[in-house]
Amino acid sequence: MQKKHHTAPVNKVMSLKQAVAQFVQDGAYLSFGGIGDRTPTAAIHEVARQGKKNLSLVSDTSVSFVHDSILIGLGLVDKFEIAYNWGGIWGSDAVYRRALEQEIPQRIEIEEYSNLSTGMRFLAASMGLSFMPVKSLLGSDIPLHNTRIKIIDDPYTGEPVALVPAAYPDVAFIHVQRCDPIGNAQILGHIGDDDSLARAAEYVVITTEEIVPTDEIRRHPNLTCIPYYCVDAVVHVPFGSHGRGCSYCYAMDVPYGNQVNKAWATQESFKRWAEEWIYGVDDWEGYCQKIGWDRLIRLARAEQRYQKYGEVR
Amino acid sequence: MQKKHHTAPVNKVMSLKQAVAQFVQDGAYLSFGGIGDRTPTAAIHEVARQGKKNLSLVSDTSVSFVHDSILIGLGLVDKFEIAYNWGGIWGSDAVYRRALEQEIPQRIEIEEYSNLSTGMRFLAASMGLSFMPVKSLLGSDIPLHNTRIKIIDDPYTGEPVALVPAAYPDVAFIHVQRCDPIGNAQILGHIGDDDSLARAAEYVVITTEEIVPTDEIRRHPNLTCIPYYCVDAVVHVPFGSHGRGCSYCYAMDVPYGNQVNKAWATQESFKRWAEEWIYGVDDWEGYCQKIGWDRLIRLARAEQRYQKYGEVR
Amino acid sequence: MMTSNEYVSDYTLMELMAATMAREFRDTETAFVGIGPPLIAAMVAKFTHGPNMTIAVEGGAIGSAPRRLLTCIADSTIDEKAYSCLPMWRLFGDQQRGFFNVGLIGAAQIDKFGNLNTTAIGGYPRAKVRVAGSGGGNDIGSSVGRLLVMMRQERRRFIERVDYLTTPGFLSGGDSRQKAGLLGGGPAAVITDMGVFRFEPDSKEMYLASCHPGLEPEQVKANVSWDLKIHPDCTVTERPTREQVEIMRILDPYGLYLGNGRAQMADPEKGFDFYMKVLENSYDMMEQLYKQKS
Amino acid sequence: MMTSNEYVSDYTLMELMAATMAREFRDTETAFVGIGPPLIAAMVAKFTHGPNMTIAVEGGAIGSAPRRLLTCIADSTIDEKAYSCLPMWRLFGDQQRGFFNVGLIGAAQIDKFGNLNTTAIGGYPRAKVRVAGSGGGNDIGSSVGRLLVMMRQERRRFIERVDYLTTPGFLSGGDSRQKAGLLGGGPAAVITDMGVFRFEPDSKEMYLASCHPGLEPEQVKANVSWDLKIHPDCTVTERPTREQVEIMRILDPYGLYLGNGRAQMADPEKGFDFYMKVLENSYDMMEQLYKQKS
Repeated sequence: MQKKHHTAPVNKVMSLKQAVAQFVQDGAYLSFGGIGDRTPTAAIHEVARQGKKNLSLVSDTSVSFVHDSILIGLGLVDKFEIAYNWGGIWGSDAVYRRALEQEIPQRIEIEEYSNLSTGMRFLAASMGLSFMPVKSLLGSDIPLHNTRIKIIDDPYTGEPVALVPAAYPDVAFIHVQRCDPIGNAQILGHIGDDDSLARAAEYVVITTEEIVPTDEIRRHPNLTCIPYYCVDAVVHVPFGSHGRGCSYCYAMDVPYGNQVNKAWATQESFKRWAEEWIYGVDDWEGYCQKIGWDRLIRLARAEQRYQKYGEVR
Repeated sequence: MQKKHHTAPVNKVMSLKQAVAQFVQDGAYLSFGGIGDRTPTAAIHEVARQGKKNLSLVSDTSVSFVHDSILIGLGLVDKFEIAYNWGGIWGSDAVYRRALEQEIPQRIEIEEYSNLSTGMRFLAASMGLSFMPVKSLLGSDIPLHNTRIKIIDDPYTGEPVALVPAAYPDVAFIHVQRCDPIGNAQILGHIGDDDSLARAAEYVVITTEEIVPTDEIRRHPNLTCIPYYCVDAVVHVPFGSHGRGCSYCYAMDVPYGNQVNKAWATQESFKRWAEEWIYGVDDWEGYCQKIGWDRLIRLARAEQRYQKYGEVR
Repeated sequence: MMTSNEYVSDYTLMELMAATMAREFRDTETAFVGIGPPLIAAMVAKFTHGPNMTIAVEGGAIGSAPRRLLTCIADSTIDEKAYSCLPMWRLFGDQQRGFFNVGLIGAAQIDKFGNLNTTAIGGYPRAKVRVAGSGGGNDIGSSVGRLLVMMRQERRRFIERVDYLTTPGFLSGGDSRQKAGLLGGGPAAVITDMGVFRFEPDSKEMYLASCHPGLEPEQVKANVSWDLKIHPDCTVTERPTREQVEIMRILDPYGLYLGNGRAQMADPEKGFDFYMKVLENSYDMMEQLYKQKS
Repeated sequence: MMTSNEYVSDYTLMELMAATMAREFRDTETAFVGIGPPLIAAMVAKFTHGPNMTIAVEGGAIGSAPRRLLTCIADSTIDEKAYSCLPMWRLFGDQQRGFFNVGLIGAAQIDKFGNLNTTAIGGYPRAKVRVAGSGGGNDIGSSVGRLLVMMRQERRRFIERVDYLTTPGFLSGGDSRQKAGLLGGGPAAVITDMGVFRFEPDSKEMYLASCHPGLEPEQVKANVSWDLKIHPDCTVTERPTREQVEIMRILDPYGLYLGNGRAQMADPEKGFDFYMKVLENSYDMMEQLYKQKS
């Protein structure tokens, strides 16, 4: 499947509010990138703040407290395609459990894959294909409950092989360390599946720690895993992954996650948490203010003491 | 298909003579990486020098005068799987034409693909798969003459899609700008399909402009597109792509290619050329001596005046 | 002090599990491990008998040398001094190709052929208890050379057939795994807080290979819900060495993984300061560890 | 001097071809081009009406700003100041996904539905004349938005049906291309040393759209071996502007692509010095061009 619209090398800088308003429709099929690291939390909060609903989500590894579960708990999600959704070190995700065990706040349809097969779904779409073969999933219960996975006899070897369908999100949000105004985005450290996701989605919103001049991008062309032609919006969002870390920029805020985990224990306290942290602020700047800039700077120092890109410290 | 042998993070530095002797058998299925840039010419000369025969070759884009045609003209090749083999700016490749038009010095079996479908063959093998789908080749004569390409109805869309078989070379030779002693290889600029090829081959020989300490590799982990576990031998071969360029290291030697082109006009003069330039020297150092170090240094200066990695000049 | 191979007796059960697991890794191997106790086990192996072992982590980093405590598979510090950071699909593709000798994961349930459940307990899709889903588990179980499993021993977790087969072990035993088209070698060992389990070469059924010190095979068997086979040579699990325990305490001085350190971090008042202290202190301690061990 | 849009008459045929081709590119487009005259044409477009056009080259570089003469699709200088350097499979995958609006290639033969042969003339696999093979041609023809073709006009090259169909044009015309499952838009224009050809919207048959200055349609038709249709509004090809020609002469001052400069380089005695001079001089000239045009 080919792209329906064409992205030119022009200035794409806008606010997150504008990007979400412009690209996300009710009923959209969304994906939020990152792999723990570089979670586009600011974007997720803004989608929630604008009350976009009846969403379908597709993710590879979603670390709940800063990711897809926020939208699930708010009742904005109808369908969820996923390999892994959990709290990581923060433990059990009560919002997710309520949704799947008790259909609170509503029933969501779930379609499960593994990490590699999800990666293959984005890789297939990144190249305009409709499927990709994979040697995972075989013999497991995953394809029994997900009829979009097809187990076939490999036409070359005769052995069983699984096929997974391409995932073409309507909009992808990807948080990166640096991007120029036309959308050439560079990721340092963990890439996740974002190289493929940026190509798979019809519209791509990059949130970035730093907007750099194009000449800075040109110094390291091999780092630009997302060229401008994939990108529709460039949004400057420092600390846009707060809670999670952003390699070479700031460390995870583990105690924050612990607080959130606690707040999510019941649907009522989850809602209060959302009222306070999402709806109670105007935008991500308001959120940062509320978290405290001093705290954010300490997280940045903790990261940069160990890691500086291009240096061995 | 999984790897049959295991590659550990141990010192793999050896001579090119030793690497070819150890890994290349008569009848082997070989691939030489690069994409014009970073052609592993030194390795090709050494394979010729050791008279390895009945070879099968698989390449994506082979720029003849420094690449596969050398082995074809010497009668060492039985089968050739290829997307493009020609002289580029240097023009018509008389050796290749004689082989295919007149079976001189011998008949070679040819199996043709396009660039993308060859890339998909290596990508499939890099992940242990046996095939990959592609939306090229359809409607063309390529699959009519290559029965390993299968055109099927896409199981997801019902539309026609081509499948191409994975390519698992016995040995791949890849020339890079820098590599550490255990085989972590970094490519600057053009990558070609070498990220996939290094994973697809059973044995991988890296020839490198520079052997750097592992700490230097660790400064830029995102540049290491070939991790040590792909690699069996690390060979220090400065100017190992001479004739072609090596990004950020030295420019192409266009006049050299013109001379070679002229020398290849007849099978007799081709043989004389090989006697002089391949068999007439002991190794690549001997070849460089013969080309002239001053000439090589001028090519390095011409490149580095324009391009220095990490700088915009 | 750090070179002592003598056995100790002042270890916690988690430390025993991690030390036992560490022994499953071999030098020069490439290991694919999850975070938490599995990573601690792999790092203990690297700092003792496996100096040439390489650790790869699902987030995409290979051969890193982090000097700060890792809090998840994609904690930024796992990039630190990495040989390579690959896209995740590429790393998992490398595993499918067979570059990774050994992989280590956990599970909520296991059955007698080593199949794992990390998805749902009691029904699907509407589960009685929902857990995280496959993540990389299914991929690792499908393709890695040897699969290692680390989990808690409870009768309701060790069951005849998992409620949901997330990650293939030996499926229904015998050659069923191979017939399904799976490439990897399947489970090699399961380590719990009670013992070590392995698999019969032909039937592929799990058996008890050793009991942890102080336990009898029958006690372990009581915590397994099928008729567990006990190997005739079932031994007592080797205790941790002083060196192993010391390394673990440097890697996890606040018991975040192997103890109760996470509770301190959750304190709304002092949690953040405590966390900053943990991060900052780990630098010097781990730097020292690298120096001693290289 | 560089801003003049007036037409000139002191141009070579190659310059006319390149200038005509330049007009096929549109501003803000992403173009996938081969080296030599195609690249010159694309760069002329970029320096005139297409400042926001991006050039991607098969070797993997996107949006580079080379200040040294390019000698092939993977000449190292095409990395220079690139936005991105991608693996080749990724770049071609991007094309299959539809990121590239327009692609420009050459061919040894073309037929009346715009199918191209770059593989073999007179038999296969044992050909009378063997050429390079598909390279990226088949991929670009299969998936790019609009395919542009630049080639020499000869009766034996413009034939009813190509000897070997390397790159799909409109196959057998009508909707046959779409039925074959191909994603791209197919050929949009063919530019030769005699004229410009386009394709009928329904039948997809090639027709003559314009003749180069000084030629009559019948003269062009005599160099085509099928019964070529001539558009009722067939015009005279626009001549190059002064600006276009001046840019071309800066890009290729020694006529390496558009003239006979390659012969000088082949001189065994003086060729290398000449080549070094070409490389070194191009720096300043092209730097000037970028400055004037940005």
